[in-house]
Amino acid sequence: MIDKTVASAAAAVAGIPDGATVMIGGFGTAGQPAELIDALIAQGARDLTIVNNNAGNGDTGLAALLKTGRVRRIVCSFPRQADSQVFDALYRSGALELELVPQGNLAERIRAAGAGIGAFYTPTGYGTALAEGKETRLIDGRAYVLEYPLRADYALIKARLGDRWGNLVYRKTARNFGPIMATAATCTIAQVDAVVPLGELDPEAVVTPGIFVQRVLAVGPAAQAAP
Amino acid sequence: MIDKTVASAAAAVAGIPDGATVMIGGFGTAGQPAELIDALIAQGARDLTIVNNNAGNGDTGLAALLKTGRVRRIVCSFPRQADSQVFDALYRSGALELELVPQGNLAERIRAAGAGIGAFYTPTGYGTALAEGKETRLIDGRAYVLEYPLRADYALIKARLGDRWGNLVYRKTARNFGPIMATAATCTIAQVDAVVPLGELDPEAVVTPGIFVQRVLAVGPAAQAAP
Amino acid sequence: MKRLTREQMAQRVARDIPEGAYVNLGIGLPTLVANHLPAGREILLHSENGVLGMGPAPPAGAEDPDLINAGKQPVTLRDGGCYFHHADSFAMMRGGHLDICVLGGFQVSVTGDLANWHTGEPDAIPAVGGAMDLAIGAKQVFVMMEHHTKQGVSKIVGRCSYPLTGIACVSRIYTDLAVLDVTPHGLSVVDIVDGLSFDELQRLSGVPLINPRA
Amino acid sequence: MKRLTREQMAQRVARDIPEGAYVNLGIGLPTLVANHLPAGREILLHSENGVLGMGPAPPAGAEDPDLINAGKQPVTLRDGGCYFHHADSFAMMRGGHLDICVLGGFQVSVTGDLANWHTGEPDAIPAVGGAMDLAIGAKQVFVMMEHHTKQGVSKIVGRCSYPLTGIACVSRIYTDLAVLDVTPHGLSVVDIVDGLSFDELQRLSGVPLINPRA
Repeated sequence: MIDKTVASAAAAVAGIPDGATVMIGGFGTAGQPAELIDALIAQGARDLTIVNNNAGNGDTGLAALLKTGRVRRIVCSFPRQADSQVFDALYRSGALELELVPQGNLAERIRAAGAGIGAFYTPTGYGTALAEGKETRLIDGRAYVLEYPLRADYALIKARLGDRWGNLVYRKTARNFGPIMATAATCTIAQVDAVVPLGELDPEAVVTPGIFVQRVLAVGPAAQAAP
Repeated sequence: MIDKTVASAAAAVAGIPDGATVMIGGFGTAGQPAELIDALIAQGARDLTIVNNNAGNGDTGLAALLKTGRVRRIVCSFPRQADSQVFDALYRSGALELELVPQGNLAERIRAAGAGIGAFYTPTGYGTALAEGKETRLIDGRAYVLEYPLRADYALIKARLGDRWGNLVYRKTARNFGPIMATAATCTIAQVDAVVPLGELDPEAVVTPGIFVQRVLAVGPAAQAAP
Repeated sequence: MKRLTREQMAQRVARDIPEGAYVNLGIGLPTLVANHLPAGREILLHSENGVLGMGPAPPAGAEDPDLINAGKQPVTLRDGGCYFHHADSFAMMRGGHLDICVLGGFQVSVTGDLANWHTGEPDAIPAVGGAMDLAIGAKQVFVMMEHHTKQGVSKIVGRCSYPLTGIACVSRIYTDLAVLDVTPHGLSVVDIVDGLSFDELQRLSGVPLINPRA
Repeated sequence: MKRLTREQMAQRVARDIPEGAYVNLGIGLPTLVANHLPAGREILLHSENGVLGMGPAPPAGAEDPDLINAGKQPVTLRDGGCYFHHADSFAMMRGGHLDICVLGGFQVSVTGDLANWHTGEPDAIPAVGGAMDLAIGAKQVFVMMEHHTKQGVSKIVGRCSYPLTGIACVSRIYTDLAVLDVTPHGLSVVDIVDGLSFDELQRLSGVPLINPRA
């Protein structure tokens, strides 16, 4: 019997090695897998590359992970926020490398990795500093930049419900990067409010088919109400 | 008030000009918008380019459209079937031009058109007759073929339910090409079993957001049970 | 002459958004436009974090941390709205499906180049978000900004000195002094705030303007 | 020596599909494998027309024209299965997420090239479907075919004479005479039908084979 559920947060993040590239879901704190990030902090892996839309808020979740000093490099679209003080200090001190990517290129590069696309031409960023040094091409009179897939060893994501096959449904705008990150990582770990019996999720409404998910951790509905 | 519903099949296909590129949803007959195709036949547009996975089954639907002689060119992945006699005869006589595309490239090219991608590198077809003359590139040691987006003037698709904003949900494997064709056409026309009041479709389970749909035709549930 | 307030600017932009339009309002100043959309018009608001058919802010106490806009403020969903993931959301933006996006701006050039994501100062922490995708993706790009910097320098320029967001992407500029269309011949004045003449506006702007009534 | 029947070939392939595998069974001969998957193993069947977790054919009279497999035959959905659109389905295939696909073949070369979509005859109507996507996308590509054509010619060849489906994409070949692994050194025999020696199999095959037991 296939059973992708794991019993503890520690088991969920077991085996993530030093030097790993880890995608973390969420847009700000919506969809951020707080319990999995805490478990990764406790687990101790270092020299990490993190892919997230932002670079942490306040001093919990992703910000707390950055604060441990175990992140070498972050790939994101919007690091600077009112409460990104942890990132700001690390970046200014030169302790954290930043790859800034337009949000749509970030999403499309993650999707391309999951879909087996070798590279793609995007109009976003053409002629700007964020496309400097990149290959460009004129197609049907429009200018494009060549962008490459963004893959990860692990993805930590948050969904609303899951089942033992790893099927997932999300909640409102907390869906954001979860479904595409799940396709782009070798090992996708999802925290969910609850695990439901197989067949309970509507087959027309499953957002992430279980094929993209390797481990499922139930953290209880409390996580959803948390700020 | 936005109301994309139309009162008749004739109104649904009004304005499709001679020479148009028309995507038609469906995989075999599952998801094939039979009523819209019949309306297109009655409407009379000619010199059409049709994009579909197949090239018609039996002598109804897409096959009946081909039989009118108003299709100049078809782009598909799997024309030859046990009951593709209409296509077979037209193709053998030279009356119908065929662009044969691997099914995954067909889907990805349609998606690329809807997503604003200028071109993409795909591993599918490399080294085969279907990539002859196409640009290739080695990326990270793997060989890829450059493929371009596939756009349409119109898309005729079939869904299960729709609302006046054009939101759609589908039924089982009749979903197939509908959602991506809706994104790739300037004007997408959806036939649905029924139009439901706004807000009745679960916002977590809408498959095609209304932004991609211009006209919605209710044809009644009979269409779904039809062979 | 009285400069428009931020709310008046938002009101002016809102007037130009027609029934049935699919619209993305950028973070900051453009967000105010939502408060001024005519009640009689059905207009669908998109937010890049995966929602179409966004409604107004919820009443205090009814905020849902899982339902936010691109500025990470709590919002609501209208009947007929729906959710989707980030790649689908940006496909919607980049594929040319949005009718209008409204963006803030540091500078707009006479040819419609936009600079709005980075001051370029060496110690500034950059953040781009979805600005570059909106700039190249929406059918019409409206930029909404003060006509002048706090130092009184025109933000409408011959050539942007700040790092670009997009090239030749702006359709129309809304400032606290005027509305300007970007045309192949230059910036054409659509309207001017009460009490300001074309010649005065021209003197206050960094580039030659076209007076369509001349 | 007794050649395997088509059902026995399907049984032999089924034996190699482990618990938890995500599998696509190509149209034609490979479809038979579904009938022989061990009852004790949870194996998830994918079909490129947008379904994962496919179940067996429905009883007569319970067919649903909206629930079919890639061969356009009626199927069912297991609890835990789900539907998705064509781009998502092929992303699953092309992105390397399927563990195994089983394809039919006209020819397989000693280096794992596959020809299975077109005879190349001038009057033949071509049809490729998802074969090229499966050939390059699945982690392992199993090809299932008779060892010989009806004319008695080996379908295992030095170089395919039919148009290619994919280059160096085949992992393992299942015929009515043997199972062969494609290795960097050539085709290595995994097992041979009862009553046939390696030397006899070698004589019946178009290319040099490796006997790992030698």
